[in-house]
Amino acid sequence: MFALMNNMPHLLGDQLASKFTWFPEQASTFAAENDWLFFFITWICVLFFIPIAGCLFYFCWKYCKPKGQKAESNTAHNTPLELAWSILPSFFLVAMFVMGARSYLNQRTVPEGANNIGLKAFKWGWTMDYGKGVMNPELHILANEPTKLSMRSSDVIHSVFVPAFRAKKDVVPGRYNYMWFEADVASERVSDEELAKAKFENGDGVWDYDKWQFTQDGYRFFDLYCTEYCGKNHSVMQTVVVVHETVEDLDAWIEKVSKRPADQTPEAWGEKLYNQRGCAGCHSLDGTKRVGPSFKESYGNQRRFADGTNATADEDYIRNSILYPKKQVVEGYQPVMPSYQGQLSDDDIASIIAYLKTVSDYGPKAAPVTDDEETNIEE
Amino acid sequence: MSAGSLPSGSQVKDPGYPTPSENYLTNSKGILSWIFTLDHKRIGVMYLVGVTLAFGVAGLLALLIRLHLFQPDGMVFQGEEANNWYNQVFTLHGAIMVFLFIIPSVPAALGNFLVPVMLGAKDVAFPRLNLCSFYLWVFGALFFVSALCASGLDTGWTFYTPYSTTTDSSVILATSGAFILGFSSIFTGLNFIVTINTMRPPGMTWFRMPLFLWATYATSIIQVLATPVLGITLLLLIAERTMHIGIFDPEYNGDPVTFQHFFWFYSHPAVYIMILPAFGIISDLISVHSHKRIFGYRFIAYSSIAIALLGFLVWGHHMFTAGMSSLTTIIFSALTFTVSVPSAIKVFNWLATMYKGSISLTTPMCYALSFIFLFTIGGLTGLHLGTLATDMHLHDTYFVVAHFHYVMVGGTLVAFLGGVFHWWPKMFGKMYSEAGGRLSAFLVFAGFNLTFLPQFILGSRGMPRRYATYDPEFAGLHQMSTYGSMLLGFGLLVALFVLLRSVGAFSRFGLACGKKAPANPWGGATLEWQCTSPPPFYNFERAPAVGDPYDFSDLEWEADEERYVTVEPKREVIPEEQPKPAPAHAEDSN
Amino acid sequence: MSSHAHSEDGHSSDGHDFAHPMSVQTLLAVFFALTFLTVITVAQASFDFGAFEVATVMFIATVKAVLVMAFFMHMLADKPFNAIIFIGSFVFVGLFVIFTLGDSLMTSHSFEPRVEELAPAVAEPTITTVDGAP
Amino acid sequence: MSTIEASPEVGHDEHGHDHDHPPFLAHHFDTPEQQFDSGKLGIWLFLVTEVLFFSGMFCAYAIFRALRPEVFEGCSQFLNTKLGAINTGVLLFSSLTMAWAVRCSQLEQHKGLVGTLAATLSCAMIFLGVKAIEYSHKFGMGLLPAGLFAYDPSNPHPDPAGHPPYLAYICAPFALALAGVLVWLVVSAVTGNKFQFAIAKPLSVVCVCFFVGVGLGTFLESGEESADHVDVHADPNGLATASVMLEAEESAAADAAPAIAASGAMIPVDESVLEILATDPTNVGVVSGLNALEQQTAAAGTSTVTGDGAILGAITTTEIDVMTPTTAGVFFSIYYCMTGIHAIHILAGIGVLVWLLVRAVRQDFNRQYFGPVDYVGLYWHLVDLIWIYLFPLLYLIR
Repeated sequence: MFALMNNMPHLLGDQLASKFTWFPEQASTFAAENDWLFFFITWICVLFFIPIAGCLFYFCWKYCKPKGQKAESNTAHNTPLELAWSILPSFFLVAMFVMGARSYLNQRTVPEGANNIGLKAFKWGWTMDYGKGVMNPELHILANEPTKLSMRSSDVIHSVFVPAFRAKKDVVPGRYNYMWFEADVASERVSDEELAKAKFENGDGVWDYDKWQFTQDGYRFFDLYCTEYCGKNHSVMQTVVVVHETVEDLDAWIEKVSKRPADQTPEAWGEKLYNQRGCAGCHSLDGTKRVGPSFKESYGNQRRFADGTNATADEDYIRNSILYPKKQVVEGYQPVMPSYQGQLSDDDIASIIAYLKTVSDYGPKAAPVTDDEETNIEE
Repeated sequence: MSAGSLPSGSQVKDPGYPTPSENYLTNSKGILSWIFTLDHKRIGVMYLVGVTLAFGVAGLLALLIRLHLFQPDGMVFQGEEANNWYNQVFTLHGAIMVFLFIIPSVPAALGNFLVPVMLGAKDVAFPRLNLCSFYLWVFGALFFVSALCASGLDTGWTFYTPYSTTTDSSVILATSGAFILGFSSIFTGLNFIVTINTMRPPGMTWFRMPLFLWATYATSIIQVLATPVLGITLLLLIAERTMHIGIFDPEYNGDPVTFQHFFWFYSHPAVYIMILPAFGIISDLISVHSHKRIFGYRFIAYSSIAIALLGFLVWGHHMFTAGMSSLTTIIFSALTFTVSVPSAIKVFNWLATMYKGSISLTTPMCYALSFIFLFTIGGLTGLHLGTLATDMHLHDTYFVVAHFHYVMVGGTLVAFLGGVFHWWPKMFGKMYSEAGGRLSAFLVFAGFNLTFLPQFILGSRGMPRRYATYDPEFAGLHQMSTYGSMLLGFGLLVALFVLLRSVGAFSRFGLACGKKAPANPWGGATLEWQCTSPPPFYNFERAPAVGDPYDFSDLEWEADEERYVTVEPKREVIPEEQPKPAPAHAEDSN
Repeated sequence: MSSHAHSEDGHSSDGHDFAHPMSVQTLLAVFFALTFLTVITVAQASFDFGAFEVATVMFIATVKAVLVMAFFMHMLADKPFNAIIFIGSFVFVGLFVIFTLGDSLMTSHSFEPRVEELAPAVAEPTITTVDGAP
Repeated sequence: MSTIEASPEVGHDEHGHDHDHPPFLAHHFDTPEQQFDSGKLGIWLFLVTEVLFFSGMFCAYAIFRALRPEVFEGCSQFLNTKLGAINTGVLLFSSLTMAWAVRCSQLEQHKGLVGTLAATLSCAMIFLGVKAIEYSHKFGMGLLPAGLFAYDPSNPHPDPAGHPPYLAYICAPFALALAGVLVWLVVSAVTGNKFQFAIAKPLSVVCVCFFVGVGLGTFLESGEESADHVDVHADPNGLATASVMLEAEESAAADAAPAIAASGAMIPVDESVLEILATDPTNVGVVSGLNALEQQTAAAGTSTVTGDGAILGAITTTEIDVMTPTTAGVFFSIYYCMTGIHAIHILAGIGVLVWLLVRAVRQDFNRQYFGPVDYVGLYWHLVDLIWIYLFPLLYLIR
């Protein structure tokens, strides 16, 4: 502890010597305007503060008298003067309010055609949803295009804060909050050698963003913090924002993270898809009736449909239900399920089926179906 | 008594009344005479002891927080549960400081002692209620202690749902404590409003009241109007936790933002409960120690009331990023700016009071000057937070932490200390060491700035608040802040030492206690300086001469006795046969 | 301390000093008015006033409240200051309710729909047949 | 203020000479009028805090009613208007007797004061008795706050043996109080303590009144019961049908109502629900469904679109079930919070009224000192005032 305290002068020197800035890097279209407004207010404050502090010290020095001496003047009031200093500052206040409110409205008005990314906050992490079922904790966006985050929380209140973008919004359970920003600085990529070296040194463990200052794909990043207190790991509920220069680059990254990693079993991947892709919203695992039939009675069960026909829920049936959900509707349910055609790859569907086999109470609780077997099943 | 030093022909009024054989501290003895006392002065002293203890506990927690943040990975708490420990410590620091220290500090401790004396009344209107509210405070404090002993509290002092409805810590004990403390606060406020309305003696018109009383009156209005809403909010929160009533918990169709509205409807006005009495103290301190009439008495008085009322319109600025509708957000931002005007008025008036005064740089004055400096910074940085666009960046960062510490610590705490140093001779009849007092004022000022100025920079650079660990880039500023907090803590210890020494707490170590205080050591013109120090049980041996509270023209310094005496008193001649004993009523009904 | 006796003389000649007893007739009249209004408010609930329903009910309740305050609580005979602070408190209640309610209504579109509310109704066989008929 | 005065609390004896300070006047006040005015201002301020205290619940009520009017309409039918109306009448009458008590104290009519205070107390007890019936009945049906809500529309009146005897629990403390007072009455009569007897006599009537209230409530509630049983049985499924709805509309009272509410109110749900569902980022399925729909509309043949459109059309009207914990539960949460805290205020009022009764028997009050009666009166009227608003807001929603 004391050894560290000895570091103090050095650290102080560091602080002063190195690039001292009031703000983090400006990386969004809001940043410049926000910082300008901040300094505008600050200068007005200085304008007021210097005379106030100056008077304070000057009066102390000038009018400091020995005890018992009477005051030079005993003016009780001066209404014009008092009115003046009550009313004049108001003009500055109005200016601040107007500029702040205009800029705020801009921050609340999402431009047409903004790229929509879903964000889900939970204790203590983030899931970004890039559509088509691609989920990743990192936020990857496109430079010079507006991005809208549709945010929800699954437990307590969190708050998304990207200092470099000067943007913040709480994520409140029970409602959808949104925010938008347009990044205008693309993240650099580190050289392949540097990345390879870092990957080697980092090993298999959790990627150490703070240490490397780039992501495991080799991108520099901006910090994204949770700023609403949310419990034990609030202070490590952070993720990174990577800004891609081109849409191709972004798509390549999305493509890369969308596939089942080679080291994951289909069941595990299927479970992840069940939770991430919205199956869980309508299909329970414990037999409860929700919007759709429970998965507890899916695979291997006899199904009766609204049109009176029957069928056994086998691989083929499940696959069809995912791709063409309105063809065969189980009796007693509304045909509300959307098609996942083009949303799930064959591998994804196979993984879901493999997962369903593990949760269904009927039929073989069986050995995992191999990929080959699955791909043979054609519509 | 000391006619020789005065111009011939001037009539000398007996400066100190014949010293009564007993004062309020000595007129009855034994612990029971304190426990069951109905004397507002003793209750005030008990509050003073209580809030000081609470402050000590919360202050130690603050030092623990600062020490922990000395290193990016956390220095004090280690291991798996480190973050939980940190969360509990900052929550308790906030909750104890707010509910047990700041809210009762000036109004309940100093206010109880001073309001009736300044007013020229014998006691507050409801002495039993007054004692009751002190014991409610104790009871509430016990609840906090029991929460601490049970499983702590980790919700932050704001108890935001749904965190507070789902966490395992003792939220119910703590909220019950806050609920009880709320009632303590309500009863104190109610008592003061009634006292000021109906107990003013003849001659004490509204505009002859010292500004401290105006500030206390404004504070009491807020206490009575806002605190019940905290009561119901906490009650509903307890019900939410026990029965899941579904008003605040999204799990059951409730809305957490509604909770924030409920909570801040109280807690924003509560900010003014904390700062308004401080304004009152500073108004009196600046005027007395500049020996000059307060400049713009009415503007200051009205601005206190204006702040109290406007304070009810701005609670939404705590929720700019929470998901309020844009319209509500903009309205609240606009209203927020209106509150800054009356605060600014006061600062200008204080400066104008010092202008061409006869300033004595006594300890209370040093604190008052330090208050103006620090509060101005705190107030001005509020503009950054009230402005919507900049708040989007600064909200819930260390900028906010620094801002409200400048207002709460640099403002209220410094004013409280100034007030304690100012009225200490009156309360305990002893003078303290001026040098020690001034040293403490300087240390507190320096330590405070070193602690919290870096936090403005931390916040604007994006350091979120309530983080147990942080990115290494913020380390340097955090360390400066930690050093500052040590200095601040040391300064406060010096202040405590100086005060305790004056009443002989260290006499067994050979440290002499202070000199006996005269009735009027500073040259104040308000009524409390007309009674002896300490005041007799009944405050005034005879009816005080009610005059202009800021007219210092008939006070003369008596160097050999180190006191001020009144010459040619402009004593209000009260006819023996008055038509009505309490003319205050006539004014009330207007 | 002779002021006390003095002040008594200065007051009304009924000898009750600051007491202003209500006449029994007034009390009874107010009570019957209140009872009558209660009957009306119960009776109106069986008619459908549509959007005015809440307004009607609140209007009747407010009339009753005013009666209680003015007579039972002696507000008419009391010091105006007491009446002002009491009625003033409703201004603050108004502020509180209007801002909070207004904000809730303006943001209610962003509330998450509750799946389990929809679910049982959708799954209910009888209802499905009614709805699914077309 | 022109003379030196000494302590009020310590040593009253020193003040034998002070003719102007009657025993009821606290020593820090100069005149009885100042004391009265202080107390009065104090109690008005206290009422202000009460108003703001209740405002939180009225605010919660306003928010949920504005957001979910159909839930409030549906659930309000479970509240028995007759019981509510009776209780309103009882409280209004107690307000009358309380105002009368103030008059008695001002006119020094000591007997009248005791009588009116006892009447006020009796009304308070009747009110609580009726409330006990209302509460226990709803507890039994599982109509509880959201977290405990257990109402089952197909079995609205579960077997009483299946749940604790709520009514007995609520009545137990009152029965104990009654027994205690009766014992006291007998003892004071036997020992000949007239003062105690004079207190115990009205108090025993007061305690009995709680059970009068319980009886009254049971009588009115049982009438209610048979009515809704008839309606439920008229429908073989135990669910509401259109005919029951019609009946309900025709019948003035809320008799048939529980059955209606059970089936839920019809509200249209249009595509926006789907859109909202679609904004749920985890619900990618729906998002994709909508996207696919849009793409199809843009690119492909119209036939598919009409097909999907028809499906969407089929669910444009669906039913929101109001009888779930998160809907009806919230209504009952608010109902219990509001009426419960109001009932706690009644209990507190009973406490202070008993204290007044004792002092009234002791003949403490006179034309110079009737403040306590007046203050308690003000408090009591406020409690009445709040009920005046609660009754229509909770019981009379259509």
